[in-house]
Amino acid sequence: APSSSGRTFAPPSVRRLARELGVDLSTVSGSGPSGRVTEGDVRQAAEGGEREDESELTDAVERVEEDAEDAVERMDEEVEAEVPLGEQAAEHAEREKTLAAPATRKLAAD
Amino acid sequence: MVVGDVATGTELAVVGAGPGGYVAAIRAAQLGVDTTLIEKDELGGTCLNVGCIPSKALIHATNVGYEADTAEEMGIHADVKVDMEQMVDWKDGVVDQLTSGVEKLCKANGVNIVHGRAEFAGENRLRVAHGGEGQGSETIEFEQCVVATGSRPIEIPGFAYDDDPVLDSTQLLALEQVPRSLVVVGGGYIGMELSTILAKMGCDVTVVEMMDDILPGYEEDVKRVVRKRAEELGVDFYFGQAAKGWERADDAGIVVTTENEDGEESTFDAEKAFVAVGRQPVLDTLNLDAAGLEPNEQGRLETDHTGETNVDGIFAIGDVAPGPQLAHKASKEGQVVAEVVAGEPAAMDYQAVPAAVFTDPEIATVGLTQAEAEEEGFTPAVGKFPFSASGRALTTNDHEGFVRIVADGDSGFILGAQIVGPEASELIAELGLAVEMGATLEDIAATIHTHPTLSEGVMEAAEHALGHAIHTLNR
Amino acid sequence: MVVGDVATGTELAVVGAGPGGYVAAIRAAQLGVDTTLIEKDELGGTCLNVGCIPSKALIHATNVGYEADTAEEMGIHADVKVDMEQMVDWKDGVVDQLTSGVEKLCKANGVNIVHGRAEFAGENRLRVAHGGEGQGSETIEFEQCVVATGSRPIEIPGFAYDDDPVLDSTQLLALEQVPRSLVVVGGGYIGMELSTILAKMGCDVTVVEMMDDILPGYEEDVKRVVRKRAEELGVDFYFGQAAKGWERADDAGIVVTTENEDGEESTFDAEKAFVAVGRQPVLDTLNLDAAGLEPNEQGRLETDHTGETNVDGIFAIGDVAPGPQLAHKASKEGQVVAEVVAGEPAAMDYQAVPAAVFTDPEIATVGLTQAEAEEEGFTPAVGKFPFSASGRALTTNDHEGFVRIVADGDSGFILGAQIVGPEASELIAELGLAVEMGATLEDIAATIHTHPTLSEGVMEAAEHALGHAIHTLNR
Ligand SMILES: Cc1cc2nc3c(=O)[nH]c(=O)nc-3n(C[C@H](O)[C@H](O)[C@H](O)COP(=O)(O)OP(=O)(O)OC[C@H]3O[C@@H](n4cnc5c(N)ncnc54)[C@H](O)[C@@H]3O)c2cc1C
Ligand SMILES: Cc1cc2nc3c(=O)[nH]c(=O)nc-3n(C[C@H](O)[C@H](O)[C@H](O)COP(=O)(O)OP(=O)(O)OC[C@H]3O[C@@H](n4cnc5c(N)ncnc54)[C@H](O)[C@@H]3O)c2cc1C
Repeated sequence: APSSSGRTFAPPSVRRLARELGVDLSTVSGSGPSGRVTEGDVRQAAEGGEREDESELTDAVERVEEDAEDAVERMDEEVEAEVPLGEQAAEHAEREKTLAAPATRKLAAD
Repeated sequence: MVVGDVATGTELAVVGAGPGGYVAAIRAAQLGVDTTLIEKDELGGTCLNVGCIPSKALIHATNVGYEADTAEEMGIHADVKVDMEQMVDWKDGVVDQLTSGVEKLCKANGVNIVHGRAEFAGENRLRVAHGGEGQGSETIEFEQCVVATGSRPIEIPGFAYDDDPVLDSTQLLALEQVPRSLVVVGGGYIGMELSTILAKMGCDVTVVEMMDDILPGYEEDVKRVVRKRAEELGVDFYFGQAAKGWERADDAGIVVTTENEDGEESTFDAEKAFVAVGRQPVLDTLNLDAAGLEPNEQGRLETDHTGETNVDGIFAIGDVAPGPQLAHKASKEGQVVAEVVAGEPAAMDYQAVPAAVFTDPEIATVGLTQAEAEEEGFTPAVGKFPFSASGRALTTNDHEGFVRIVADGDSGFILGAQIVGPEASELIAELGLAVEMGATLEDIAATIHTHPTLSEGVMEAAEHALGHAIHTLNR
Repeated sequence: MVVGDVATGTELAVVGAGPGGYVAAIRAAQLGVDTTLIEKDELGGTCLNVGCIPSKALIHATNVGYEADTAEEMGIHADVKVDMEQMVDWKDGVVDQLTSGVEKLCKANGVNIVHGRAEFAGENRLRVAHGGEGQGSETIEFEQCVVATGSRPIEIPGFAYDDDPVLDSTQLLALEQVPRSLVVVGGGYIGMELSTILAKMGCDVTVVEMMDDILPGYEEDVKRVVRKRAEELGVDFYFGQAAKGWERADDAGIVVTTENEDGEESTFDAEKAFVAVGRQPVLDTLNLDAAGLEPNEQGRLETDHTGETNVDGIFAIGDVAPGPQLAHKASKEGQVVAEVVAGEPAAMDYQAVPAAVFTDPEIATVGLTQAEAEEEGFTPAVGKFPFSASGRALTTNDHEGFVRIVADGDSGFILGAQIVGPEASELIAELGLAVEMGATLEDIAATIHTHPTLSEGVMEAAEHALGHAIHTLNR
């Protein structure tokens, strides 16, 4: 949502995604620190529903879970892959969970 | 290509190959758009040929000599001579390298380059007069067009640039000898950048400015640092003085006359005069009417958030479009319009355009000042870090200036920053990213910054705004 | 304060006032913790007194002279003389200014400073022997304690630092005369930084290194740029050579003997030898047993994510704790433990510790390399931008090196970056923020970067990784 001054705070990649999905950023309520709009917020808005006040972290975890599912599917297809994809996805998950800005991590710790 | 009555066709015609136009052309070609780039002079435009690049080359070279010459305190004893002709030759080499690089990049990306002067011959048609004798002309039919014809120095009455002792920035950057003395008309950023290096080369510089300070638009405490350093270098400032005219003096020099608000005249002797009072968009030679285009009151082409003018399929970017006249703003707009032309969901949605002034020390800013933040309805939290408290700045014996960060007091979002001091132009990059990302004070404060660097000052300014700076007092 | 049998009490005792300890003390005091900082030498530790700051001061001063001396091409003709004694005096002045600044900051924040050498006298007790004759000692009882006693140069057999011609970094940084010739034992970052400036001052430098390259841990293409420049400066490298010993030669010089893998000996003549083979934690003088502490195999104190050792209430930070031996890592840990001590939910949760090497050109890195990213299971997208394509680098006549960005190929998240080139140490700041923020390649590419700056190279590297760089070819 826009701040008192009418500004919306969201990273450039998220702003572009909003345009791509036809989402009006000023109507999206941000779940990041201080209300920063995240990729997940925009995707949620695109799917219709106003997003609940979830943390960006939950978001990342959701994405990671999706990734992991994808990976498992892919693994089913490519059984002979050298590096077990499940393992890869799990590592991804670990990393993505922590790929949150310092202020987000602080929120999570509080 | 077909000549004669039948026109050449192109999906996208880009007029002007400055940092706006050539970037637009390359990006469009990358996206598969059949693109023609038309340039009447050298590729690279003002910026590469007579602007950003040559000025920064001379500034750097001068600084290398000047710093060594003034480093006794550090145990460096240097006897420095400047060979301006050689410096300008070197600078020309740098320019050549970059402009030929632009040509290679255009070709490698499949941009069709046409050399010549373009003007509109209809809503979908340009006529291009080729340079050189007997080169003739051609007509180019386009589906979409980007106007990127840039700007030229404003000439003021009484100071014609084709008079020998009166110089515009292009002529100044090509001087082969340091003038004994110079009157600089205009204390904007171009005037200040070039005054500073001429003073360092031993020229006796006097700046006359109509306003009551240098660098309009910058905050007082930022300007003060630069003005003070310039004064130490021997630059004299006269404010509230409008330049009226000049005449030759007995000693092969000139006398410049100025007038203050009350109509009182003053005179200034010098070898030459350098006029730097701003730049105007180049649109008058484009036959805009034919395309249905009309400049606004500022002489620019109004555009919407995609860069499109009021005529469908015609875009304007860079110095001919509204906004700050800066190369990186032109390039960004070039990228956006190229993507729009290619059908991508692009838009001019950046939060802020950073700007740098390459004076001594440098100034760099991005986003909002404290006052602007208040106007926009924020209750700003402001943090400051003086370079005099920076270990890195002390090790370079250059520790004037500061980093200031302006954030929203409620949310902590970074809204803007002002830096005056060493490497300001590079340090602003982190804050530009912060503004775009919606980073908070805490994000910057919590990010480890390498020691010893000037960039630690950015972290300290954020900590200061949060009330827990380590290397300054929190008050 | 009470003397004698009764011990002084403090909530927090910090042992060692380097960039780890003094920062921890200031931050703790800011948070209302009653804090005592104990230092046996000068405030500021290794970093301010004999490390980061003095080395960077000499590097900068030398560069000012060297750059002017080699700028004929740019039209700068300088005849440069270096007065090393004066340079070292100036450097000492910088150090004094910073260490007295640290004292002021400690006092202003309410830190209680005790001068003396501390050792543990129990789990909650330190004994402090005051410096100077007849100064006696005191006992300090603490609730919590931070061990921040830093590190000292490793001595190798056959090279005792108290022998005159054998120098450690502290002694080298205090030399009042440039040696004619120098054998440098060790091609790590301290060896390389100081070899580079000595070569620039005209010293004949030979580096002997046991490994097969300089700068262990850095990637080959990064190292190559620095090694090549050093060789151009006249530095000779001998790899696979372990230093065995030295003896005096006839001409008041010395002969250093080395041995390769096969046991073959080589000899190197020089005026002095500089040994820079690493630094070891200072824990042996602390009577750790008394507190129940024990160093690990690397001689460091293991800590958890809050910086706490295996003894409740005793923390370790900086060079005595695991991790890279860097000042900013020490300071960050200092801040975190101070917040933990004050009851805040702090933790060492940073993604990456940036690092810089102040060679010519500089190196700076943050986060993962491509190989590390692959090891962690990512499919990295890598973008590179050579400074030879940077307008700003060309205007400074210094355009070797590159920016490389490593991102996750799927999500675009920036994982790390390696920069070798001009101002690398400052440019890495933006990428450090990017890594911490979870910024993507697109976020950096979409952020307007000021023209002309080196930081545009960061944007271009991101664009390159995305396949749409403007100023390099996308392949
Ligand atoms: C001395 C100086 C220093 C500067 N320093 C900086 C700096 O440090 N940083 C910064 O960001 N900006 C700087 N600028 C400003 C910067 O140069 C401009 O903002 C930038 O060049 C604008 O880019 P552009 O593409 O809009 O136009 P331009 O660069 O002006 O390019 C326009 C091009 O269009 C061509 N053209 C015009 N009409 C026609 C036509 N009818 N047919 C064909 N071609 C045509 C011109 O020949 C020119 O090549 C400086 C300017 C000057 C003068
Ligand atoms: C030549 C050189 C250049 C360097 N350059 C850089 C650089 O550019 N960037 C960078 O990040 N790092 C650099 N370093 C490394 C950096 O100096 C260290 O990583 C940093 O100082 C570690 O900080 P610290 O607080 O852990 O310990 P230290 O800075 O070593 O401080 C420890 C302090 O504890 C005191 N102490 C020790 N024992 C006791 C005791 N028993 N009682 C009381 N006091 C005690 C010591 O006197 C000392 O003051 C450099 C080091 C050297 C030698």
